[in-house]
Amino acid sequence: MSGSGVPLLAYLLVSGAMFLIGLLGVMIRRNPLMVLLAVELMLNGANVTLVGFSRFWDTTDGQTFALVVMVVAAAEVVIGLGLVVAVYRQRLRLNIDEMTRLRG
Amino acid sequence: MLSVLPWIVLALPLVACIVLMLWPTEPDRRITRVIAVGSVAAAFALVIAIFVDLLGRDAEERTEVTTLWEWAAVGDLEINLALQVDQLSTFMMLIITGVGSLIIFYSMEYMEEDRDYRRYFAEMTFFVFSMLLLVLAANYLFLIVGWAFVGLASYLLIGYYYDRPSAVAASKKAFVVNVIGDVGMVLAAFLLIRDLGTLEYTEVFATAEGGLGDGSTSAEAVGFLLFVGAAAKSAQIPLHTWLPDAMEGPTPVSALIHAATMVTAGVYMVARSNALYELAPYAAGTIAVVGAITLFMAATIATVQDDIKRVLAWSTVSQIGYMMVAAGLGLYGAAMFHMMTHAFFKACLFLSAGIVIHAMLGEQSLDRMGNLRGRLRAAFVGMLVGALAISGIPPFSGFFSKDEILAYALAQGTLGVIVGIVGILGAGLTAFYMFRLVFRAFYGPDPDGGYNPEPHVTTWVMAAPVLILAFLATFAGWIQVPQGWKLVDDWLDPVVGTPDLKPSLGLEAATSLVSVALCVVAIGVAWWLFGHGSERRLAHAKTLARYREVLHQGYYFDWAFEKFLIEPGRQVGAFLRDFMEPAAIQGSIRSTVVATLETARGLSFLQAGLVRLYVFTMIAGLAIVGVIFILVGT
Amino acid sequence: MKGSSLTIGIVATVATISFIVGLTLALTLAMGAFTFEQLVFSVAAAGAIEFSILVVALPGTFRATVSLIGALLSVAVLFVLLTAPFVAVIQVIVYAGAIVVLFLFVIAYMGERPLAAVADPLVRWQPVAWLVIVVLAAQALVVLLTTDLAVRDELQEGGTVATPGGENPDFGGPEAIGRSFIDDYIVPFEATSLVLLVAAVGAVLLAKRAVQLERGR
Amino acid sequence: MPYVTLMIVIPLAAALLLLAVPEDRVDVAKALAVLGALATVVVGAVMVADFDRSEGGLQFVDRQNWADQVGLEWIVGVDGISLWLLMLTAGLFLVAIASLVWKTPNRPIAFLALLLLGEAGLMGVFAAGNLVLFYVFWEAMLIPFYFLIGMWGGQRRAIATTKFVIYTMLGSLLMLVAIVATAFSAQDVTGQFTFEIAELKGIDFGGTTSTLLFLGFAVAFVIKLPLWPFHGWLPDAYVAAPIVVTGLLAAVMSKAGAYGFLRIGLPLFPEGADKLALAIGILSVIGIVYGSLLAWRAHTMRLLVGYSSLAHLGFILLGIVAFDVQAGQGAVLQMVNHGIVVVAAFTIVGVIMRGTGGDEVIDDVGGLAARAPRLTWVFLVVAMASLAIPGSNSFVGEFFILTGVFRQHIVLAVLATIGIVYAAVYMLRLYQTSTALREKGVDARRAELRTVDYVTLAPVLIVMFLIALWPMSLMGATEASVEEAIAPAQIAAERPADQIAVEVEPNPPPEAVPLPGDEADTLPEDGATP
Repeated sequence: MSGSGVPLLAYLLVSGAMFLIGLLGVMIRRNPLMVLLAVELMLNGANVTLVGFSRFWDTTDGQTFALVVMVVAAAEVVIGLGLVVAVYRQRLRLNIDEMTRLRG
Repeated sequence: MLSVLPWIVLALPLVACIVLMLWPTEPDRRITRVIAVGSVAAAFALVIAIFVDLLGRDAEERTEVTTLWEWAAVGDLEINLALQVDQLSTFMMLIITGVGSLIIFYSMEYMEEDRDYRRYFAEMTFFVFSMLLLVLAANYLFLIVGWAFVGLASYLLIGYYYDRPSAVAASKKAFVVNVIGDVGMVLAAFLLIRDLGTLEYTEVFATAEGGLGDGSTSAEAVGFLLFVGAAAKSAQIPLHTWLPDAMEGPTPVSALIHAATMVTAGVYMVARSNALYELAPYAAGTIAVVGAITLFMAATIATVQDDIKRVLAWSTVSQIGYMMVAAGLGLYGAAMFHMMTHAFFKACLFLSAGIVIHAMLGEQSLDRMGNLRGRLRAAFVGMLVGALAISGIPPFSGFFSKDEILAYALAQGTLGVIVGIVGILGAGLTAFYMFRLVFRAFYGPDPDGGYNPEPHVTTWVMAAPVLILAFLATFAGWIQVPQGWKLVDDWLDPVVGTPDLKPSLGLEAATSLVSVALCVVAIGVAWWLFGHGSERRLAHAKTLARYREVLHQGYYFDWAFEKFLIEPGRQVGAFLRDFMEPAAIQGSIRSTVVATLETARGLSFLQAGLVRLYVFTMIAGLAIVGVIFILVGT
Repeated sequence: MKGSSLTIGIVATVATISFIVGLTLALTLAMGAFTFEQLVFSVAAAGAIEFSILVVALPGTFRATVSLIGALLSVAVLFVLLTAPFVAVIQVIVYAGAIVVLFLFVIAYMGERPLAAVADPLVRWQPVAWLVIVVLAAQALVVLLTTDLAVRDELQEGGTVATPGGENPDFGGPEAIGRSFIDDYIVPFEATSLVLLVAAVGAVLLAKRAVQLERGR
Repeated sequence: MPYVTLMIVIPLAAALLLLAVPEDRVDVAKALAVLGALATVVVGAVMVADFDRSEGGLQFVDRQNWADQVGLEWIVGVDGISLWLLMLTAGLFLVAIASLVWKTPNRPIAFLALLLLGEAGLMGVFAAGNLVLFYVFWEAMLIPFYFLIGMWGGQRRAIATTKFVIYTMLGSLLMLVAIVATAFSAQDVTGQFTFEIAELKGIDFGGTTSTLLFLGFAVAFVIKLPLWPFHGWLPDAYVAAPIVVTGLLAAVMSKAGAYGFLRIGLPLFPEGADKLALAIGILSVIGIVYGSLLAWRAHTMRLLVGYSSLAHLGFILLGIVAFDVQAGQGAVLQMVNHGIVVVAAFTIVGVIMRGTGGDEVIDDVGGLAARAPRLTWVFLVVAMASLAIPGSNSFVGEFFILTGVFRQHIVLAVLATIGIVYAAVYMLRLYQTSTALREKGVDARRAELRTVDYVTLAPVLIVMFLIALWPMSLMGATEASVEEAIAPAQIAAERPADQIAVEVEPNPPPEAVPLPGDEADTLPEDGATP
């Protein structure tokens, strides 16, 4: 971190905070859309760690993987939202706790 | 040449059996006959060739072991698929193939009416093969194999009429008793392997004295265990009960297997193992005692039998008792000699009985017979010669062989004297029951109600073997004459040795006189009782009813086995099946399974499909694991 | 509903400002000097955490989504500070652009509708969730604070490792990332393409099925 | 040549290919399945020809990196013991699959695919040279059998599968624990973390650890075998399964348990094996008598054969725990013998059931001899082989087993011979009741052997005769491996030196680098301190 500036620890703390906030959201929110949003937060938290360590070890590997994570996140969102829409059209009631059967 | 011939002798009946069995349909009867009789007769011819070859050699060079391949070698134990030709096995082969070809020849007509012609001959040739394997084997393992195979053949042929419940039961009994015998032999083999590390005859006999020790426990145990096998096969008490039942088979089968050859295998085996029994005096003594008990008890039982074949069966048991007495006392030459003459006269008797049965369409009861001597000439001649021979009336063969046993036995010390006296008494009983049979079947008036239909006379196919055997039963005894020449003993001497104690001329003469006198008296009594119809017989039968019942039940051996061995086993099995298995075994597994399933059911609320609950539990688990790591790590 | 959002907003703003000030001070003290970078970091970090809380705490999906944009942009700033300009750009384009727009589309399609009025079957577990989060946070703190991350910094001060932008001016740039993908991570790269393909096909199928179901009614 | 890998992969690949066959092309599926099974046998035959009979260790070892950071490698190989078990598996599955060509079950493609999967799993068990690999295949082979019983089984199949799977799973979970514990315990001794069986040999774990680890494995093995009194799953599973599957369960799957003892139990944990040998031997003898009695009184043919298996497997295990070369050799031979004989027996039962229309109660059937003479002949041969009449292939195995047991535990050997007598009783009961007397309860003409039955029976009978006539053909290849497998246990049991054929090398070797913990003892003090 070139001597001055911000230590890695600070980034990790931010990352951890985001991850845990997202985790909390996943656990206590009942709207599937909100759950998806919370998952995005968790992924971002993880990305901060990846990029932080990438900087720290002076290699682009972490950044590379952050990109992979983003791609996966995009895919996840597409499918997740697709499911949400499908459920919405069928039941018109959005509550993740209602979605307990694999076959609707 | 001697390395190949025995293999061919062995292979001939086996090939015949395989060909007959694999023949796609029931072959033409002529083909069956040619294959079956031809193979055994050819084997007989080759055995004669072997015999001649051996005669041309010195006595010490008559043993030849040929190995086909190494059958198994495990650790330091090596077992070869090998045959041993020597005087003893050649002697046995001559009887097996000789008598065997006669009886199979006889069967051609006897079985003519039967549906399963091919099966009968296939099983007969299989028997001949097995018996040859038994006597030719060069080690105890293949002895046991042959032993079991003859048991199997015997099982198949006893149960030949598979639609008769009694035949099925009899065959099963014979097989199971034989398996008990096999187990005894196998255990003996284990002992030999443990202490000597080999099963080959030559090595066993050479190392037995050093490896087992003279009179040691091991040697005695080997002797006893081998005798278990011998007793089962040769129908010695208490393993004798299967043999009378074995008469359910066709009569030629009874003649060949349950009279002439297989049942004497026990005698052969004891003679073969003479080197072991020399080390085991108690085991040998036991054989003599068991033989004596058997010969006496079987003779008494034979006196009350009403089935013509069962009389002969019990007489077989009794006669093998004589051989066992001889073998137990170390008189192997005498035992084998008696075995030979017995093979002739007993086969003759059975085949004669077969003619009677065949003529009367399967009737076997003496009550339905009488005054047959004019109607069935050949049978009468055969039966009479056989009866005279078995009773030991000179100059018939049985006289020479039986008296040799008795005279030598009396010269063998206290035990010998006791069993010898029993043997003389038995000889009297033998004459009595045999002539009872002859008189009841061939003399007296026609049976009640007459014959319907009249017994038909058989052709030469059945008569010829009977007459040949009758000839042999008459004259075969002359090859071994007391105080004269002893061809059998001399021939077998290098293998089995000769007894050290020989009876004096006076003892031999006295024994002969006493036993012959006893026999004549017995024949007289039989004539008085049975020679003139049934009144006198039935009157005496009533007064002796209680004793007769004991004898009819065969001294209750069957009853005791059923009551104390088989039934408890059945009960235990049923108990295990109905209680132990469902309650204990199934119960334990059921509780295991139920506990697992219940646990799963209890935890199944976690699988309610609530995604957030999954997240909860997963993250909680993560947290717990994390805490543990931190705590452990610090 | 509106009142609670306003309250949350005011509290959040106050908290953010105090957080920025506190963080900057702390960093200055820790590093022994004040740099502009620290200030930017403080702002971005505060934004990231603040918007994250808003995402989870705001009741309406639309507001939450907008908050997510804030969080994503804050993270993008952090990426820039970490010399990952390319990742930052992608973060803005893909995340803040595409993904969030997708969310907004869905929300617009369905309309802001209140949660179905059913009882929470897991209400008993709520405290557990909080407890778990606290435990995990504690763990993270323990681990981070007991690990000596300064080792690496010292190495750099000793000059043993070239500072980024010195020998490797392209660090974090498109070319470096591209090389990394092509040279070292070709399999993951291809795998992601496959994942995307599957996602695309899956989305189409889901949509088709949903349309069919709707017609069936 | 990677024979062994091929023998695992070919059935697996065939099974996967089968899934691609469309439902209505059953003929293609059958051809594919038979080809797959046949190819496996051919590879096996080439392997047998190429096998070095004097070598005791693993041959044709195929070693591929899997996840070596945690000590996992794909190591498969074959020694004298597994050689014949692999061939047995390949041969019997070929026979079973070939018989299905004529006797098509419902949903044939899935059935065939599952059979091939099961074959691959069993092959893997017999070939695995690594404990984890062994465990993976051990569990994997359970899955296809679970479906085969559960989907194609008869009455009470749900209960049967539940019992079967849960009970065997219980054992294998203990084995999993034992596997991990073994690796860690071994690391304490040698400093190496490995699951490779060859690397774990000769380690002195110490008495208690060795016993516990052995016990962990043994529970899994005896349940799979099964040994009395762990056979609770057997009657249900044997009765509920389709008869082809029952045959394979009895013939091949049970061998996995016995094989485990020879491959893992005895060589790795000799001290534990020695401590528990007598107990296992006694249980085996109880199993022999118990199985025989139950077979005698069993109601149905399948149960009779099943319980007779229990008795025969008792002999095999007895031979293994005797720690004697002859007994061990006999046990290995008997594994093969029992496999082929029991398949033949179940085939015959299946043929009779065809004549009865599914009824298999022993006392209901009779009189096959008159109108089904060929069946009667073959039945006789199989019955004789099953009761181990001297001269049959089973006799060879039992003879050597008992020879060895007799030398070591004379009482057990004598008691075990009771089983021989009872075998005659119960097999004759089955044979005579069904063949003799008047024809009843069965259409003998339908039961008479046909081409399809010869497909199954002919190869099996040929092998039976071959073994009976020339057992050395098999035993010659197993001797060195058996000696190697039992030598550690023999040493632990303090057997006389002339019985032990192979020396066991200590592990770690004495010249190995000392462990970090040992350094203080071995290094001079002045040299160690800076």
